[in-house]
Amino acid sequence: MRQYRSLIIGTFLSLIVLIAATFSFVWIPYDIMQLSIPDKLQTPNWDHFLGTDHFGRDILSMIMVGARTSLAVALLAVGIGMGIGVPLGLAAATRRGAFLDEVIMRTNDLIFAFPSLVIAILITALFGAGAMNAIIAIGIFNIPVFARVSRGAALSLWQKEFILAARVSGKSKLRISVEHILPNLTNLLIVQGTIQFSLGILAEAGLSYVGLGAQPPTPSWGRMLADAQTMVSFAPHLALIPGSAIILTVLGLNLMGDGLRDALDPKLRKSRQ
Amino acid sequence: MIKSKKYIAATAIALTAVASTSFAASSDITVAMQLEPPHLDPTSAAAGAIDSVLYSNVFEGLTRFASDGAIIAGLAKSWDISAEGTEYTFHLRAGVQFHDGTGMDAEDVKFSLDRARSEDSTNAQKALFSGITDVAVVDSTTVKVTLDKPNGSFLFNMAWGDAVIVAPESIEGIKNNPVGTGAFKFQNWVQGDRIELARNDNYWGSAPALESATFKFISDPTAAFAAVMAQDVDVFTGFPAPENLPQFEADARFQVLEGSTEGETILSTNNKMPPLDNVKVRKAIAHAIDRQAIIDGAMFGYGTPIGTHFAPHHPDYVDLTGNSQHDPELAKKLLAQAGFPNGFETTLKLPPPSYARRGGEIIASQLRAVGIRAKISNLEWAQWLEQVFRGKDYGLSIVSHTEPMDIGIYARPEYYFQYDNPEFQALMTDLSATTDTAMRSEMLKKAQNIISEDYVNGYLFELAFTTVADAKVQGLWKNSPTQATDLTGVSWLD
Amino acid sequence: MLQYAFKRALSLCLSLCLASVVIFAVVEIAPGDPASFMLGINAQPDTIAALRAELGLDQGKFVRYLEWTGGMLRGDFGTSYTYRSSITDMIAERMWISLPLALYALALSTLIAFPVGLYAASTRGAPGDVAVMGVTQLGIAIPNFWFAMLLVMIFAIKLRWFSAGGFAGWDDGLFIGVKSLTLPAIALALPQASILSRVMRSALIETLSEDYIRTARAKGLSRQAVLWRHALRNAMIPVLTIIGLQFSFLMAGAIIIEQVFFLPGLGRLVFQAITQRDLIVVESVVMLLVFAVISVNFIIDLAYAAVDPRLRHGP
Amino acid sequence: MSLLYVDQLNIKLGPVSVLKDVSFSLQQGEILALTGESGSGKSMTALALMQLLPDIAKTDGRILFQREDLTTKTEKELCKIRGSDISMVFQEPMTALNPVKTISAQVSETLILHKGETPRAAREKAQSILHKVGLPPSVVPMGRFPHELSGGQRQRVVIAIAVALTPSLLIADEPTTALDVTTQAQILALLKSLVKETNMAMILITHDLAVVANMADNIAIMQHGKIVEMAPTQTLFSQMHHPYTKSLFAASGHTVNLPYKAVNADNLLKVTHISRQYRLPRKHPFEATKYARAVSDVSFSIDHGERLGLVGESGCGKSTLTRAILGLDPIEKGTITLNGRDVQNAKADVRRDIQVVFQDPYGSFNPRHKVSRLVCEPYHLLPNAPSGRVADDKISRLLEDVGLSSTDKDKYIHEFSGGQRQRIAIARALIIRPKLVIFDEAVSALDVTVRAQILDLIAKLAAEYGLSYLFISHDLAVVRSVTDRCLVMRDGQIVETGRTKDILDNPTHDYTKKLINAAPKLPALPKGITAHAPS
Repeated sequence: MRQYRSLIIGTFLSLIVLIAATFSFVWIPYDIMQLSIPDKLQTPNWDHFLGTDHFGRDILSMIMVGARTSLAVALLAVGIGMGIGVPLGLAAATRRGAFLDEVIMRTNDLIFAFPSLVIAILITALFGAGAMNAIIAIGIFNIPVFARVSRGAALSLWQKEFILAARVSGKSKLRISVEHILPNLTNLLIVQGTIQFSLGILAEAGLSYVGLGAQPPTPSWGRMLADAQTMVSFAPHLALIPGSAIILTVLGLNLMGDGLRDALDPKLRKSRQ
Repeated sequence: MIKSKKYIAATAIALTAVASTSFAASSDITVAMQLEPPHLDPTSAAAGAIDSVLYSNVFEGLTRFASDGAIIAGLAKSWDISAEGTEYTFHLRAGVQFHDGTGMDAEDVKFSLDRARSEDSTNAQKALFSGITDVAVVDSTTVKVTLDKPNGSFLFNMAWGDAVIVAPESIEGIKNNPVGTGAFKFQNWVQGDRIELARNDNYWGSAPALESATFKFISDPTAAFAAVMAQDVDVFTGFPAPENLPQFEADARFQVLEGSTEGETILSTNNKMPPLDNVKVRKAIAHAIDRQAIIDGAMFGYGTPIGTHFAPHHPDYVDLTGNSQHDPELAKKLLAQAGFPNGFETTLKLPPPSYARRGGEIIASQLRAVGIRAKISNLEWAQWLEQVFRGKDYGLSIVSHTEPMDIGIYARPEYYFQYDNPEFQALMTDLSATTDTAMRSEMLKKAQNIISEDYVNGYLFELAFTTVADAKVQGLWKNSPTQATDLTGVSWLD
Repeated sequence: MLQYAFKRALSLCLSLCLASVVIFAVVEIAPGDPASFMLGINAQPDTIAALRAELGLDQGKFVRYLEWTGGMLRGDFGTSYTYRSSITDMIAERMWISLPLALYALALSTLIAFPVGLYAASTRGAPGDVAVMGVTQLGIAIPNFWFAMLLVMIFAIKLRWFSAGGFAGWDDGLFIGVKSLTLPAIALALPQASILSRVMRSALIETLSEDYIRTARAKGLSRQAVLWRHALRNAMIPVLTIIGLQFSFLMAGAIIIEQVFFLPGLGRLVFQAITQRDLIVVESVVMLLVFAVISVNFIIDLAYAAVDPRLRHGP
Repeated sequence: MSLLYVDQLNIKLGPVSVLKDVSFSLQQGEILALTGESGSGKSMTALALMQLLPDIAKTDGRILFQREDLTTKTEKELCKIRGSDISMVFQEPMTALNPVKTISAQVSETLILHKGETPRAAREKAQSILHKVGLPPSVVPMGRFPHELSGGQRQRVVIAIAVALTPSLLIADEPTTALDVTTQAQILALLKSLVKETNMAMILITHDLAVVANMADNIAIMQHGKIVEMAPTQTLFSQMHHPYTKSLFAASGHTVNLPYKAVNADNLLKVTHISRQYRLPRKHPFEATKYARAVSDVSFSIDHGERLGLVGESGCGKSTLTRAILGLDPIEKGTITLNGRDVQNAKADVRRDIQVVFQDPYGSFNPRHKVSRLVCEPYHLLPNAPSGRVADDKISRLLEDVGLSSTDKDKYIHEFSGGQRQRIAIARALIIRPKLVIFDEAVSALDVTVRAQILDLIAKLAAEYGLSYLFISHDLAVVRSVTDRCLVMRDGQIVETGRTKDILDNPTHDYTKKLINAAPKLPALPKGITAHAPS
């Protein structure tokens, strides 16, 4: 039980966020599209469990819907990274040291060399702020991560004898990649995916904070923080609540990722016995 | 031991923090503002930040704005206007020197005006000079300016920051080393941080009380709040976060000045884009909007409601807010009459200032209540200029028109709200040819009525100009007839 | 060693060339015109055209690319569109903030992470380790800009120990300069320190399971001595990698922190330039940052070789 | 009083009992061999003596070293004993040395640590110790890093570290398992001479009974954490009692029942003048590229029904050759034909006639697939591969043929032991009835008893299926037992070829002779130990 402590706490936290996000489709305490200026800046009370913001919107409702935004942006960004990065990594691994490998890996290095946050800001600032561009900007920087991770793991798998056996069975490299390499990468990809997912949430918060994430009226935790910024001195709950939401989500995902890595990695599992 | 060392270090830090602020008093001042000038040439950029630092401090024009908005003598101590109103003869002050020691004379005036109106001029307000047909040097202190037709606002135009007098000797380096005739000399610019000015001991006018001044640029509202609270700065002009003002008001260390500006904040409407080309639709929008909620929500109560495009503090202002009372039911009815019982969809493109961003959210919510779905997109200024202002690719926008007396823009059908009303255009033509004050007043009132009743734009509020200052600073401009931070009359109270 | 360095240097140059093309391409296809931005809403079309000509924006893209890269080779980044001053000077001035800030934060992060990582690794599984690792998990999860907000609230506004932001400059002495960078450096360093301690810990733990650690223990070295004399240096490779990544992150990623503390650093410069469509500044600063990242990686690669003799001859 | 007395030692790792009532004693100058199969608790005993057990281990019993109980010593006291009074040599010389420190530093460290020598004095002593273990500075400069040394040289460094302070007890845990036979012989000789010279006691842990026979004074046989039998070497060999000891010895000397089969010269596989080289990294960028030859002008053939052996030490080019024959890697010169058709870039119809069994039973299978899918992977090569019931039946029958149950086909690979996995690997190789099977060190990773079973299986299948195969191994005894003819390979070339029996009994080439002499031999088996594998 003790060894799964991270996994349990992490999954629990992540589930809370996921449930809050999903539940927000069905019901939220107050309509967040309806501004109510006279009710603004209430501290947490019985009507509004987490208080209201500067437009009189219910913060609990905002947090719930904001979770949706955060999760969606981060998830899609991870999707882009995996969807493009993994095939590239697998392809590079099949041609180790060859031209294709060089091109893919050098491009990776190049993307890594760009200051990610600056480029994300550049992309969203140049092509318009919004959730979609934020997803693309974050997603682009996920590509080399997944490419590198999957190439590294695939390379060591290609040395395994079961891959040789498959080659002796006349299977093409593509087929081996799909049939043998990919399934053996799932653990790794799940773990890396979780990590990138939490980084994505932080990145989305950062972009939204500088106003380049999801656009109003769609609530987003980062923008809630930005909106709250000037009011912290007299309404600290405006910043504390979305900040805590971000921290708990990222913490939950990280713990879950660590827990998954420990639980899925047979090497670590063995050493624990 | 370790603990006590830590304590000493902390105390040392605290002490220096206190020391550095208490030194600041007496003869120098640190003024903070949100935007940093891109460069220091007021005659070739639109950035108001340039004027905020340099206007009347470093650069002066023939005429100038007083703190109440009146036009008073500047480098020209007096002027004569010919009977037809097309010839202006300016009598310059004698013995005025630029900061580099060269004299300011009629040649400099001619150079400045000709440069601004020339073919390759990069003056952002070139229209101010468009009526000038000739600038002639009569003698070293006399300049004669000829206009193609009478222009009632010519003296007003010459007071703008874009019309300040510069010298050909120093024009080359003006963008980084501005040389003017004002009471302060430019000292140093640490880009991204501050500009330092020092008193000009050869100033022609009365010497300012301050020996030196530092302008600091703090774009982030939180940082602005922190800087003022920590007394890192003495004055913050145009404080960006109205929500923090009550805290300063409650604090005896500070004074808050709420002044008026020339900034009419409007819901800019694309008058050519269906269904916004329908006056009923525009009227419906006007009634859907609750101005007070916007002022409370976006500006935390700072701002004066307006019902037309005119500054409320102006003597000719007419209160037309009654034309667009908050009445969602009426708005819905009007929409139905216009053929949109279920509302319609449009865009709401917002530039960066918080009045626009916050106001936009509130307006979108208010419009949604009557069925109009306004899709918000937040733009940077560059994008806003590209898409909205030049591209006219927008339905609605929110922007504050800070140029003084700019009702004339409604006479320009190519202007971004694309309002094309020949009656109004004729009125404006007449106005510029009229110099009689009473008649001008009548005409201005009529103009205000026309645009209000045509619901050209949604008229929201006049931007308040809020300055937070150390309680001991006196002589600051309360109002802001133009973007300027005139320090000539500022001093510390002992 | 020499061959290794040469190879890395070659790929460094290639990467820089490619990077310059990518940066130029991305920035140039961006909508928005610097001239219109500068002249504002009352400007007339001919005025804008005149300014475009003055800025050299009317030339072909290819010519401008060549001018830009050629200038950079001579150490001249060109002239800013909006500020109309030498970009080289602007960068140099801001470098005096960004570089010390990055180094300061990196030093803090390393100084915190090394002992913490060592402690956690040496007490693996014990309550101390669990507690320290829990705190680092939290450290990673905290958005640094939010942490910065808290720091300002507490140390600048409430306690007034530090100024809320801005940079006093180095002219008034080292202490004043360092002081004004302290809060930003802490805000930047703590999450980085959390990451680094975790990497440090896991690298050490992994190294501690190696065979040669057993050999060393069999020699009679105590656990602590093994950790210091044998594990530490071998664990440096992943730690160096992270330090390298962190340095580049701190140079450029400080952008939001510089915003919060209104430090006139490189990050703020590029952010401002993006919003003002001062494209050439954007291009130059991004290029410089890429150069910094690639060079740091180059140095890190050489450091690997210094740490690990196996890499000195390898491919 | 003996130097070491282990008394009723019990060790538990969590719930698992790894050592049960282990007792033995050791005198000065004595060599005790601890032997047994993997998991028998040999290494755990060694670690217990060093008191370097994992933290979760619970120890019960006494370990009296020079009359003091090591289990009650503090960590600090133990640190003083380790390396100075008791030393240890580990199995894997490739990883037992710190890669970032010079060998001189690693040997000196012991001296500095225990004797408080100055670094300089320690360095000088280290040099003489390295010289003593056969690494004179003229051959191996002291400033070398471990990666610049060969496996044998590294093991000498490890030994140098261990004997630097002439300990009373040296524990050598499989010191030669990772080394080639010729190197093994040298290292064993070195250890023996060191024992003799310094009169220290040594515990030699090994799975290889042949090594034990030539080295040890006493032998302890371990199984499942217990010492099942212990006796002086000669006594044990002449009169072993415990059935496990017997089965172990039987398996070690096991020969399979595979009568020699003469074949007509009807080539199945023909390898003609093939060469393959690898590019070496350049020392500086403008140097001409240098190549290392992995395989150089090799020719041989395998006839239908022939069982060919290939013997050679690591790095001789065996694996390059295998990969070339399997068509996995290109060759630069020469041709490889199967039934007259080229295997390079071959289509499925050629490839289906060659299958392979690899060395590592753990890496040979995709852990995510079930046995049924693993076994029928080569069906990919057939145009009309059987499917559904037909395939199921075939798999079941084949699994039974290789000694598994047909119900095993729905299991995942982790549910099997190493030996069972090798059986599955053989089933996979045979499912499409290839004409040639390559056994690439197929039994090298297995314990002796399991190895004996697999060799029997290969012999049985060879008879039943009429297999032709290429059997690659570094173990001469194994090659002798399952092949008709064999090749000896060295540095990419074939140095000797002929009938297996002839070559092994009357080698002509010097290298072959050296190889045969270096291989440790089991003494003649006592009566009652049959040469058949235990079931």
